[in-house]
Amino acid sequence: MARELSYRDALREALHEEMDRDERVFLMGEDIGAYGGSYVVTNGFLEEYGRKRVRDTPISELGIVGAAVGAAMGGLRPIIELMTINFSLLAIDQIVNHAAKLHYMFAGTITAPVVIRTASGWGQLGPTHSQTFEGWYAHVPGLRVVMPATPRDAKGFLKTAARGNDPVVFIEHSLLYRNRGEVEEPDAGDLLLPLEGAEVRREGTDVTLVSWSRGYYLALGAAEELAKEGISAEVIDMRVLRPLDIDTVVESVKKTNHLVTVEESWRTLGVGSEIAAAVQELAFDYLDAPIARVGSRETPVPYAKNLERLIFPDRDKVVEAVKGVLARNLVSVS
Amino acid sequence: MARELSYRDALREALHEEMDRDERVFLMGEDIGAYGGSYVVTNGFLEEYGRKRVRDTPISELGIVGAAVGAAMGGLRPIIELMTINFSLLAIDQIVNHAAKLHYMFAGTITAPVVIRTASGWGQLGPTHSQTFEGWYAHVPGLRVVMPATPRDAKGFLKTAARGNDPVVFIEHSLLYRNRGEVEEPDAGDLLLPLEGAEVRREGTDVTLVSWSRGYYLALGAAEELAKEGISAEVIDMRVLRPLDIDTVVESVKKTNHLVTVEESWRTLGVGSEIAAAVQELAFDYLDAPIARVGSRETPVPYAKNLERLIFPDRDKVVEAVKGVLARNLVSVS
Amino acid sequence: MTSSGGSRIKELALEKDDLVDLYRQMILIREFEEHAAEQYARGRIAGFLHLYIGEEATGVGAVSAMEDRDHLITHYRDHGYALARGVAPDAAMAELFGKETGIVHGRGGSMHFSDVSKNFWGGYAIVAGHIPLASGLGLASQYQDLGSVVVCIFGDGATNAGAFHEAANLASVWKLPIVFLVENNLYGMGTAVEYVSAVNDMSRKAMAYDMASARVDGQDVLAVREAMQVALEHCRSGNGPYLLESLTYRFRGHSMADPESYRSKEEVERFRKDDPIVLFRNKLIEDGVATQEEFDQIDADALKEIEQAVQFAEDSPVPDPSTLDEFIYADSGDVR
Amino acid sequence: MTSSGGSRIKELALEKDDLVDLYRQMILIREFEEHAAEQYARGRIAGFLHLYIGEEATGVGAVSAMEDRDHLITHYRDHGYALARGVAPDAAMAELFGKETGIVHGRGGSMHFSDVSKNFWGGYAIVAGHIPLASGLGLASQYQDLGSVVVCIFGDGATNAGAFHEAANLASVWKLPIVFLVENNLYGMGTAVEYVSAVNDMSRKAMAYDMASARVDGQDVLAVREAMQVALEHCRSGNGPYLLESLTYRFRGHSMADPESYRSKEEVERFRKDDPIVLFRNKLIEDGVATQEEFDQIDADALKEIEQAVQFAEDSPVPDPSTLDEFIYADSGDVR
Ligand SMILES: Cc1ncc(C[n+]2csc(CCOP(=O)(O)OP(=O)(O)O)c2C)c(N)n1
Ligand SMILES: Cc1ncc(C[n+]2csc(CCOP(=O)(O)OP(=O)(O)O)c2C)c(N)n1
Ligand SMILES: [Mg+2]
Ligand SMILES: [Mg+2]
Repeated sequence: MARELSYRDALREALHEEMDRDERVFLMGEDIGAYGGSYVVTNGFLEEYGRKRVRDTPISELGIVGAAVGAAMGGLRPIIELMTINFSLLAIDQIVNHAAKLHYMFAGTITAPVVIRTASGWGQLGPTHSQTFEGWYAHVPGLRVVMPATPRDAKGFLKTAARGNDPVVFIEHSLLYRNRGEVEEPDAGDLLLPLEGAEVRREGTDVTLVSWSRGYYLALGAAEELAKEGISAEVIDMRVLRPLDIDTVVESVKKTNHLVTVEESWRTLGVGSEIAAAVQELAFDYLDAPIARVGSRETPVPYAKNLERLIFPDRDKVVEAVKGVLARNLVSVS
Repeated sequence: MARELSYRDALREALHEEMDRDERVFLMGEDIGAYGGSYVVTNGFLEEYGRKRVRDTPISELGIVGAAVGAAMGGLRPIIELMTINFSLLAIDQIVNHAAKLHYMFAGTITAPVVIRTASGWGQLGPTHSQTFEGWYAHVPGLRVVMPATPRDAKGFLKTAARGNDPVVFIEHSLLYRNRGEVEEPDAGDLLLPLEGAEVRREGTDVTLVSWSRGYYLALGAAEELAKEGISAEVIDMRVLRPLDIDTVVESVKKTNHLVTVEESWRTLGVGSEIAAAVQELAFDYLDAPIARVGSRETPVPYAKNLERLIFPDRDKVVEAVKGVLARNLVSVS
Repeated sequence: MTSSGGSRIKELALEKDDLVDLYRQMILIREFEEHAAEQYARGRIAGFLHLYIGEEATGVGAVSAMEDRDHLITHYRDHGYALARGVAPDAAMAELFGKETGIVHGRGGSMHFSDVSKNFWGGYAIVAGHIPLASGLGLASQYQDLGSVVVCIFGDGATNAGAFHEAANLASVWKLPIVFLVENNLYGMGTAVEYVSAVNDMSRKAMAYDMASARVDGQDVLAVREAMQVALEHCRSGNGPYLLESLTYRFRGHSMADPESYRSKEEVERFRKDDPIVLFRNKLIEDGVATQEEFDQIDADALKEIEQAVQFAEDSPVPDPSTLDEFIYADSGDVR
Repeated sequence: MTSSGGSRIKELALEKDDLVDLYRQMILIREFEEHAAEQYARGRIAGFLHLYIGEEATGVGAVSAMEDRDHLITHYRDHGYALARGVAPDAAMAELFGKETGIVHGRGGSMHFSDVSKNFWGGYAIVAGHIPLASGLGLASQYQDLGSVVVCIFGDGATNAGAFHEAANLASVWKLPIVFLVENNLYGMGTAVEYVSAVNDMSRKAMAYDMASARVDGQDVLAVREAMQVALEHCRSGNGPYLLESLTYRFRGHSMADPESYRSKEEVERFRKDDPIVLFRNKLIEDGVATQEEFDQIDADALKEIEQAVQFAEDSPVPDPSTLDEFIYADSGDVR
């Protein structure tokens, strides 16, 4: 029933299925057609669906998002691509002041079902091309913000987003495109995953690790590492950052009494800050130690490889944070 | 030595002093000249300093900020005005991907000393004109983010910002311009306040209230209300949101053992989330109750007055939150 | 610039009723705006209020040329367009009062009137932000082969924003059916065009996009209507977008807070002398289309309609606080 | 388009040394880029690497016309400009290797070369993002009455971004001394100009801003130099900004990851036949300015210089991790 697909192919499959299903679905973005997509997600789509439905655009992020929102208002189902989340800043007025507001300010009479695909990621790309801004988008009412870690979520979220009626900021990760994972066969029926809900992907009893997107794998790696030392970590993939499913985290913390958040964005006001703030509020009496947050160092990201490695979280830093949290516990117990 | 000045006049005085002091300081922005400034801060400046130094610009937020950064690179000292923080979204690529990055990515050889004045605020202005995004800016390394509550801070921060070498996001508040407060006489010497450091503005023993900008007055009002009931609240004005002076908050919490944050932005990923996350980390053992966060309701802001009132925090909501925090304490004590 | 003149009335093949209706719409808008200003002063309306007084001929002329299937989208100075497109003064005024009976239930206020049932996609408050939306609406029309044209209104000031340029380029590259109607009222808020735009002639900005364009006297309702018909026909025939610049003037301040320090009283008076409503009435009387008495009656009816709208707004209930979390998402789902 | 021809060499009043130096710069850039590509393949360089191969005549011609006091700012395809402006190949190559000896100490990498001591304000990676910066630099020059001109380089693709339009309008309104040099290499990444720009002629985009403009054959180093002199003179004389479009072509992919599915091998071959470096060398030999042997020597020297640069880069230390928090703020202050 299920087979292994790469994250990229899972996205491609979702796009194919939705485009085949509904003529109103179309793609728009820079270099998605003739070039094949900067991360090769839409390669071959231009040849298959033609210029009408696979639209190479000028370098006009603001214009592209605005046109997508307008097209959505007019009855179409745009799925657009902003090459990287760094460039989404140019379009953020359209995302926040338009897409996120329309339904509200026109009292429900207008909808803007636009799916904005974009990619977070890094790898010696320099200060302006290595950022991730999911925390910004997760701040904004009216948006749905998803950040899938697995091929299955990537496919299932994208298909749901394409059929929903709300604007969705769909954040991929350039370092995940080749990751493989199980995804149901298409003939098993439409894989439509609701755009909400965190998932406990690994059960554990001593500490809860919470992350999303690529950070989830760091957390998972740390959990495996910790297991060798007899520490049992529960790992939660947040999956969706707005609405944020804090209940799943709270439930877990009630069991493990320890929490570490892991993310690739800057710690200050990263999504981890919201999770920590909410969990201390909702599970105060269950916490045996302060919630620790692992994030990237508070600096722009340098090009030099040796420096860049030190900026982002990795498995070891997560392991260290967990040990810090648990050690404190031991100390206060002793 | 000190006299009462309005927040607006304090800003005007700072601009005057800095423009008189340094020919390289100039103003740029939409309607700051002939119109007098949308919040009347720069009224009369065009007549006094002329078109060269008081530059009315096209409606080009991105272009204005970029030009200011470029002018700063070229040796000038631009102080620009973006009418409201809502419009800053159009310029955010220049603020985050350029102003905040230059010094770093060119290894310290280039500086971008630009002061970006803008205003937060609300008052039946509708969904797109009532937002505040200080949390976004406070997320970004390389920026200095100030949000003065008092006329004295407004003046002192602006003067320092005008002489500093870093980009400063200077967030005023449209509902504070008429607020009056003590400010030293100009002949007492230049009022140059460092762009860092929170301030305990009211001492108390039972609970710490943390806020900034207009929220500070809500916190203060709540503290006075609480005093009537015998609850002693310490009130901290954060003043600067990046770098964030968490130590002052931690010190206070070590004394009061209770914390409530107050802000006008959406709670989720508002600055309060960072403060709560950091304080639970740094003062875990001192907290007798979960940190409560008061923020605006998680919806776009409606025009209708009766609805709008319900969206934003007010004194009563802060009082209620404090009581909730303290009540919990009583419960767990009993 | 298209010249105006009563002699063209016949060429336009407009019946008396149509002509009189154009007048009726203009005076209705004028009364609406005057009353809105009054209610603002009385504290019943708050926030931003951008009046269309002085510019009625542009809005009424433009909308009168549109078909029902055509789409209308505009900036925040949107009352005139809403009324011209058929929004009831009651619902419009109630919106200004922040009432549940308002056209968008008190959510949007003055800057966000809309009525999708009339293909009126609303007013928008971020200058130039709606222009890319117009390109998208145009794309939707073209994609679905609907034959409808999008009319997008914005000011001289908006033409300096990047959003306009990105949207115009997209529209031209894809030959989208969109009329970009620029209301050049000489100022963007308090800033005169010549200080902030490299060219005073807005239609010249179309050249960078190989876009057809024209200028029209925006104070002449028939000239606007005619120019708009040409523009719509151009777009409907698949020739791509069209930029129409309407030369107009606002008689009031930019919004209610405007000190008007940037222009002289004399300048305003000069323009007020050529009030587009008075001009049109005089012309219709001169040409024998209708009599002074008929117009007096129309004026009186408009006044009454607007007074009733004010009463309606005043009597209407405010939105129910229990609806505070409505309209955030279109689909159900937990909201944090 | 300005026509090119060896006969103009004399009119340009260039000495043999100057002419040969133009050649030397072009071949130096070519060797630098070829070696960078090689080192990228060997894994010594990573991330984005945008080569200037095929476009050398534009950069070298343009920079050769600039005075020392003039300012240079460009997009990410910046190696050629850095070298033409006098950045040492050692420091440039070391930057690609992410070494402490790199021109910006390994912080910026390929896309962010800069050298303020040479008024080279750097390469920028957000398409069109640096164009408003150029307007600001131009303002600084005008404000301080420095007589310097800003030269701002970007591609055809960037002309579709709002940032370009806002910056161009500002520059024109304020008559700032800026040459906007558009390298029209027919593609923005993998998208051909005609699919995404309403006009193919980039210089036409200047008209919306009442800006002087011209087109030049970007593969002819002398033509570029001459056109640039005209542009600089225009700006320096206080006539406001100038848009110069240089028609060029990149021989390699957009960056190292480019599948080049959007253009044919034949097309690339056709352009490669008119290699600007070969053309110029042949012309100089034909005109008797220098001999084949002299050029062979220059080529050999360039090769050696670049090989040494590679060695230098390889031998250099990586940045000290203890400097990780440097350069975040210019002023001291707590950093969280
Ligand atoms: C992006 C943005 N910047 C600034 C403003 C503030 N503002 C509102 S209307 C306006 C002037 C617009 O002028 P114009 O486009 O000529 O339209 P007009 O009001 O004259 O009809 C300005 C600057 C805004 N709403 N949005
Ligand atoms: C705002 C933004 N959007 C997209 C990109 C990705 N990107 C990098 S270069 C490029 C093409 C630029 O084309 P052009 O301006 O013609 O310059 P060329 O590379 O051809 O010299 C694109 C789309 C980017 N860096 N910045
Ligand atoms: Mg105007
Ligand atoms: Mg190009």
